[in-house]
Amino acid sequence: MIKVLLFAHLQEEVGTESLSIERSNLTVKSLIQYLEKEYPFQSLQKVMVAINESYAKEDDLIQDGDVVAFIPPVSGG
Amino acid sequence: MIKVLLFAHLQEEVGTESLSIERSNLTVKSLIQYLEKEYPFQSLQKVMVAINESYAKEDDLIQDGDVVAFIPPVSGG
Amino acid sequence: MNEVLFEIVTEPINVDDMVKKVVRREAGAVTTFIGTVREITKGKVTLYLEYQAYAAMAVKMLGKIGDEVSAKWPQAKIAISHRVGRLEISDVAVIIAVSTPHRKDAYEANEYAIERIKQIVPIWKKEFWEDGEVWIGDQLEKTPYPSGKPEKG
Amino acid sequence: MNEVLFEIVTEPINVDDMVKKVVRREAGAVTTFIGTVREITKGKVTLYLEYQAYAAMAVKMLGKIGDEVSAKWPQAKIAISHRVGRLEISDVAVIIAVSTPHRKDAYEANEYAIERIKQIVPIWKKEFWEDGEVWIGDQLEKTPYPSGKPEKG
Repeated sequence: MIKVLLFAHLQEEVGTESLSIERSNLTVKSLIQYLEKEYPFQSLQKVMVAINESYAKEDDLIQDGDVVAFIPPVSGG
Repeated sequence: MIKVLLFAHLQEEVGTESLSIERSNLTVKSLIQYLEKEYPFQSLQKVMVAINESYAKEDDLIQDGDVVAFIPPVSGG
Repeated sequence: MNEVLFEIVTEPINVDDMVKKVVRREAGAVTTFIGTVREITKGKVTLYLEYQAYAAMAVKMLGKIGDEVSAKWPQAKIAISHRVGRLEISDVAVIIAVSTPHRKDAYEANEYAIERIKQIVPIWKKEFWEDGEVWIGDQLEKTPYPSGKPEKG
Repeated sequence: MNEVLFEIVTEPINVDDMVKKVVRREAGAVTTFIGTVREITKGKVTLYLEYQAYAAMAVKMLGKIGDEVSAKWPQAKIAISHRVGRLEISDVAVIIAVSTPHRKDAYEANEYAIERIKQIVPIWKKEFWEDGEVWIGDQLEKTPYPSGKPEKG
């Protein structure tokens, strides 16, 4: 199982701050495709992904127990 | 009469913060020459001059009643 | 003395406290950058803002920016605090304080830090207007991805 | 609210007070520069400093720097306070606070102001060491005059 954290407008699109996904050993790219199919995201194409608080690339592998965060373009400062 | 204000090491060289000079209608350059002759300044060559709180050029004329300040290279900030 | 150099906070940030974190006997210059909530952006009147952070990762990324600054300016000391939650006009959202022996470095390192915050720190703001609200993204206006992507952390 | 934007003072300067002088609803960025007394300069240990000012003219020249900043950055608001008298290591000698709508200008205007202070504001510091004392001059090390002269005020 992996935990998915959502922020900013992504929270509002799906109506929750986090999701529990009953999958593992899949790439970031595969997870994005899965989530876009299963949940009402407008788009995850401009969204960065972090695995366990570090930015990840689309072919990085997500393991069981990982915390995956979807990070829209940031606007702090 | 003109009043001459001294700062930093110039005060210490002459032992006073100000001088009253019984002259007027002379240029900045002439005043410098006069002071270098009459007082124990090491040198007034790198010193800027202000007349009534504005920087002056060496051929500016000093009038009776003016306040002339000798301003060594500054080191604030 | 508060030794936490990189923080996400919910309470107001005090400039003096931030300066105290970086003042040192060997430093002669401190620069601070204070980001405040601006009322008007591109002609639109903002009523207030809400900042949201992925706090754990944001602190980690602020620390990474600190490491980058130390690598580029070895004599610099830097502290960054970013506030989250609801902020009113003119409230302080972020303070960056940098001390260095000489002033040029203090300006450069400080400006480097704010640019990097806007690239890699997972914090988002939502602007509230009279007629609506919106999450602001991609402030640097580098589109499309991946060219505008944050550097990998 | 203290509306005196340019001051020579004998008491400690508070950073928060300086920031408050320039924060405005239309500004989103404030930079401050804080010059502190550094212990070591060119390998020599400073015990303490004394700053002396030609106060009336110094205030006038700070105002002139303010005018120059307004001419170059019309949307900037700037405040400068310089302390005089005896200062210990890490004491604050000068604070420059600048607010602007956007951050780049706040850094540039601030750095411009400190450079100009070191050129035209009649303030001098005397460094006290274990083995002596000396008035410091010509920090910019532009010699000889007249090329290193301050611009005419």
